[in-house]
Amino acid sequence: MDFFLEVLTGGLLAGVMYSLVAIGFVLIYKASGVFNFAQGAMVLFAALTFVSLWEHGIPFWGAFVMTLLSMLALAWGVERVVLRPLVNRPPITLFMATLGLSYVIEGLAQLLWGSQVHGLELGISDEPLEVGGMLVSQFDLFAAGVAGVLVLILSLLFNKTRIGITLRAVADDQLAALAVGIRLERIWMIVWAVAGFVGLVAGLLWGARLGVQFSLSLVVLKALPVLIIGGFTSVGGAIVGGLIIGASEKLAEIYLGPLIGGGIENWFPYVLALLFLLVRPSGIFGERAIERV
Amino acid sequence: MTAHAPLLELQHISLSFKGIKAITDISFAVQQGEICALIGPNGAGKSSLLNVINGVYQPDEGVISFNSKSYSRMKAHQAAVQGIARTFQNIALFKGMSVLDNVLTGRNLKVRSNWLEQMLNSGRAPADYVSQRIKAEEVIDFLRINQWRNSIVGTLPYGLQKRVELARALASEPRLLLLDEPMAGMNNEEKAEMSAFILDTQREFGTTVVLIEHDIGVVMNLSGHVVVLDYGKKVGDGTPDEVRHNPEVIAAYLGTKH
Amino acid sequence: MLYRESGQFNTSYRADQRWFRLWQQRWVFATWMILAFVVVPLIGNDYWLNAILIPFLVLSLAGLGLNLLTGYAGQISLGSAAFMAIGAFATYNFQLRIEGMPLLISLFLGGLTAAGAGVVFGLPSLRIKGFYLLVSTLAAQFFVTWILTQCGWFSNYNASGVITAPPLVVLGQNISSPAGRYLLTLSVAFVLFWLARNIVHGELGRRWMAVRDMDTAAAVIGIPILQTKLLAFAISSFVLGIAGALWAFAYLGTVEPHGFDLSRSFQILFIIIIGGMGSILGSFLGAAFIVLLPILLSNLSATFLAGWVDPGQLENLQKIIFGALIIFFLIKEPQGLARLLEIVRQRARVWPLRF
Amino acid sequence: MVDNTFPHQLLHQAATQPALVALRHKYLGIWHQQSWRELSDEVGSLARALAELGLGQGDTLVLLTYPRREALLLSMAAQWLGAIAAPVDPDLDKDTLALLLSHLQSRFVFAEGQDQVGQALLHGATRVVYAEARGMTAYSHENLHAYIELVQTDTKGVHPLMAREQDVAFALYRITDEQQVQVEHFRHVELLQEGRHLVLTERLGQREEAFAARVFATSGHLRYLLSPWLTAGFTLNFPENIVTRDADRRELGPTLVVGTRETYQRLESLVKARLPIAGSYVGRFVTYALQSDGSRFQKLLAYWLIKRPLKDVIGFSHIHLPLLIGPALSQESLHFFRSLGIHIRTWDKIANWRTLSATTSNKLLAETQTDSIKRALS
Repeated sequence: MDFFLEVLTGGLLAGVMYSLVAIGFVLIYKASGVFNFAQGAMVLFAALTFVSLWEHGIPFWGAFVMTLLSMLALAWGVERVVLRPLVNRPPITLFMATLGLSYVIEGLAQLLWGSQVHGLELGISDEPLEVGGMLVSQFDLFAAGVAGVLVLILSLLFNKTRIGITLRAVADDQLAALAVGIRLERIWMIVWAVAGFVGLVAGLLWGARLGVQFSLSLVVLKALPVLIIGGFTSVGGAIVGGLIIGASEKLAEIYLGPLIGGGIENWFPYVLALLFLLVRPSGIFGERAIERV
Repeated sequence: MTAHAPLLELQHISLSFKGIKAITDISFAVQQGEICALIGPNGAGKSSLLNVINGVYQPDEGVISFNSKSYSRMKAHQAAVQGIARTFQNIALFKGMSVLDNVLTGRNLKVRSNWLEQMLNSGRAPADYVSQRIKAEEVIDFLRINQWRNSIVGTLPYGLQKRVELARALASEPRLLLLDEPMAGMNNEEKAEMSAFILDTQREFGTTVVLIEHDIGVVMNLSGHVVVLDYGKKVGDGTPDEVRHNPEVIAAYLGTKH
Repeated sequence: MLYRESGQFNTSYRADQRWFRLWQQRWVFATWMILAFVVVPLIGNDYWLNAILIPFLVLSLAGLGLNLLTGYAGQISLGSAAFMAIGAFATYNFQLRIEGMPLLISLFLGGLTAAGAGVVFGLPSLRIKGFYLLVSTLAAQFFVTWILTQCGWFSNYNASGVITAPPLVVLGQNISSPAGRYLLTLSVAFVLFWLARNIVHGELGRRWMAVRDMDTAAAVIGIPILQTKLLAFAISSFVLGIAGALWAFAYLGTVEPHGFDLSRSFQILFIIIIGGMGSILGSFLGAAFIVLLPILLSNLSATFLAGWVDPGQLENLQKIIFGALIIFFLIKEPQGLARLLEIVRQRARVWPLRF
Repeated sequence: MVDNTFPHQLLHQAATQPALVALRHKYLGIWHQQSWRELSDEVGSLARALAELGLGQGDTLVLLTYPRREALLLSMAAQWLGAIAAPVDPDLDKDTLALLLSHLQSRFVFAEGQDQVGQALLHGATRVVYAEARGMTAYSHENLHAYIELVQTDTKGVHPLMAREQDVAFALYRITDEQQVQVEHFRHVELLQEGRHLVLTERLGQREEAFAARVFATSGHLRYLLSPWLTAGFTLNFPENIVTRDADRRELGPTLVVGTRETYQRLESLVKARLPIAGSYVGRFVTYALQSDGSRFQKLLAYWLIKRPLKDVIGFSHIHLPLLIGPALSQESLHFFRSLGIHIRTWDKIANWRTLSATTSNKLLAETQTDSIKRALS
């Protein structure tokens, strides 16, 4: 039983990492209805930029701010070059555009910084810590803490600031938002920049875990089932979804893996998400639209 | 009054969305071969009622009788098989297809060949195509859209799209035709043209028509039977004259300006 | 029109349904076919056949498969490569395990196996739509590569899951030469394109497009949605399965499950975005583009950028260019090269007038 | 020796070239063809049906319709019985139409559809044949007869051919500004002579494809389209309807177009409106290519890149005789068409051909016909 709890806790904490990627995704989907496949590429881009700057001797916070600025530039570019010309196109077109975008960002990141693997040492020991009789990874706890802080910051941003309120207005009704004079382009840019920031945080944590390399961009594939379970439009959903996926993935790996062979973590979350979908076609927290004809 | 059983009869239909009542206990009957108009202010539940009749929405309560068979839940596909066709308020055409292809899809229930025959272009497929095509072309001719036969529907002006949508509905040779605001957004000339098409349809093919329309003048000319809804309830039911003089109706609808 | 179409009119619906309405089009088509079937095998060198024409044909076939599902029936999929893998491994096993199994029959059965898998992974499409459906196709993608690697039986217990093509024999003829493999691929592609063309111009094709354009309206006019969608999954996967088998047998010779990973699925999606969604011809154009662009890029950089850019970077450059092109096409011409060609044709039809 | 009436000519064509296409019309998206044999059979049964309805020598059958093949066939069936066909444009305004119909006082009317049937019944018609069934269930009138019914009455014996060459074949009515009705009568012999002359002069054979959007519009159409059609025995083509005529002409690619001034002016403005904008590259190229005094190279370029394709777009690729009837075109328009390589020929009733006797022209005609048959066979 203790072992079970330990696995469960480990899974839940790992799930927080998935949530981190998913949150950036939800932000963009909420504000602009874009299913942003390039979120993974953004994580890669952020992590690679940061680590390269850091390796060039720039201090941590300097590198952090510079990376943040580059994410801002990226958001600006995406808004100008991709989103604006594609305004009012069907969502599926925008999705495919982000597929293209992910290629561009990945290519760009590696063209700029090379494609070798960089280690990233954030100075947090990965030694297990004993909490209530269970071994818990210190790093995972840290990551969970960071994610918690991030969610707190984001909800403050959304609920207390002017920008956040306009953002919510846009998410509720784009046309109405336009009618009261909200400039959609600016909102989009801000959202993409915030998503870039979330991507940077996720990139640092994931990078510290896996090393900064191309496979970071594949974390988007982990985030997808999280989104499906949590719903595309709910930050809370992304957290819960991440926890569910993380936990069940670990449990499946431990208890199911030996029975059917290892390496099931690639597809298991998808099958889980699929089962969820069959029961609730819009995820747990997603809004189910009434079809109007 | 006719002695026949009505073609369509709604009994105590209620429908709600997330607890909000859209339709409350509505009953009325539509006789074979008549044109029945549903009128009422916006949000009165007219479109929802059409959606209930052809199975897009399932009512919470009530029974629909069509052609002497009763259903408590009608599925969209089932409605189509029973001979109910319709058009939509916000044109629901297949925008990427040509006019001809749209009309041909209206005949999908009449197609006798299977996809293997179509794929190999053999067996029943060629003859089947020709017979469906002729029927589709007849509808195209009937509604005078010959010159746009091969145009992609999405590129046509609004009024024409409305006509193409009617064509697609007619192609299925329906017994009951549901028209959701067939003349919305049209000028008087187009309205007259569309009215003529609807009348011709009813006369030529004996099709029973239930339509939603806001233009009272058009309704009074076109239909022999008017049902008035307000806030999801029926407030009037009868011939245009009866309805015109019904005080409840005047209060609910005719008296208010839009 | 630079060619004259006046005086060519139809007196029957059969004639109106033909592939090509004008004799000029028929003539051009016949010329292409003679070129492809007779001239190319005679004069094509091994490099052209092996490195360009065979992958081009296989990829256009794969593009066709996905185009049927996504371009015509409107069901987006990121699992194309999984169905290719199923086709390849199934064909391999039919060849391996049934004595004297003719190659073409194995190909057909391989396609059928993929079609069956397509139906299974297509089942959720009734309840879930749009982006949510991506999950189902991604599940197929990951699950299939996993099980093919995991389960040794599929690759006849090869240590790394690699399958190797047996000698290719059709009707007693060994066709393992480049020209032979090219002709096999071309013939299979020809037949499948012909069948696909009949489907999309027939009732089923109309139903697909109806479901794609407005599924509520499609249901209201009596189109059986589930059946229509499942047929799209099945037929699309059938074509993809055969493309996968040809990829393994006629193109590479040996292949492992990871040869059919997610990036292959993306590649095929890109083929139809660039070539044109909902266009048979688009599958060809997109495949040609995807096959030729890298070759063009590496030749260009070899000439102009020699010494400036190291070969490793070239791949990244290619990635950027592909991505940018995708975005460019989506912005400028969402219906791809086929649409551009169509615009040219429309203009040419009324030339020198403007409309 | 062929008698000089429309129905006789029809029978003659049916006897000499029964299987060749006489009429082609676009309907329900495809072109339907009818051979001379089928055509004469249909006219024969129509004649018998009309006779049963009481139409006889000297009566008038009013054709209240847009041009359509049923009207053409009915007019020949009426002439078969010695009656007169009187086409009336249904686009005339209500008052004019009322005036005309009450003046005509004809019991026999062919009315295209519901609207025309209504008008006909209003003005005392007692035998109305209609083509379009739409809306007809509204009238439960025993005086109404569907065209289809007339054709389908099984042919027991043919009604004797009553037409004589001095009979009036067509009567065209018009209303003057003073609200007076004027009528012009056209006798078989006269129409056929004029048509025959056109056939001989322009060397029309039975391989011509004539395209007619408006067959009854003017006397010129009777003289230079219907009459040559029956004498030379070529194919007459009807578009699907008047709005699709340009697309249909292009599909068909006629060799013979019979048009009025308005026809050509319409075509000219249609082309001019769609030519590339004058300042653009393509526009400049078109202007350059169409300059009549260009070099040989320029002419070659102009022909292959501009003139030939442009002619195809307007359906004049195979044109052999673009004929203008009635009032003349302006020099400018003539010049425009000439610059495209379309040489419009003007025909009107002013030529000095009347000196030709009917018999010589008949003989000449027989020769050209054998010529063209030989050409067709080779």
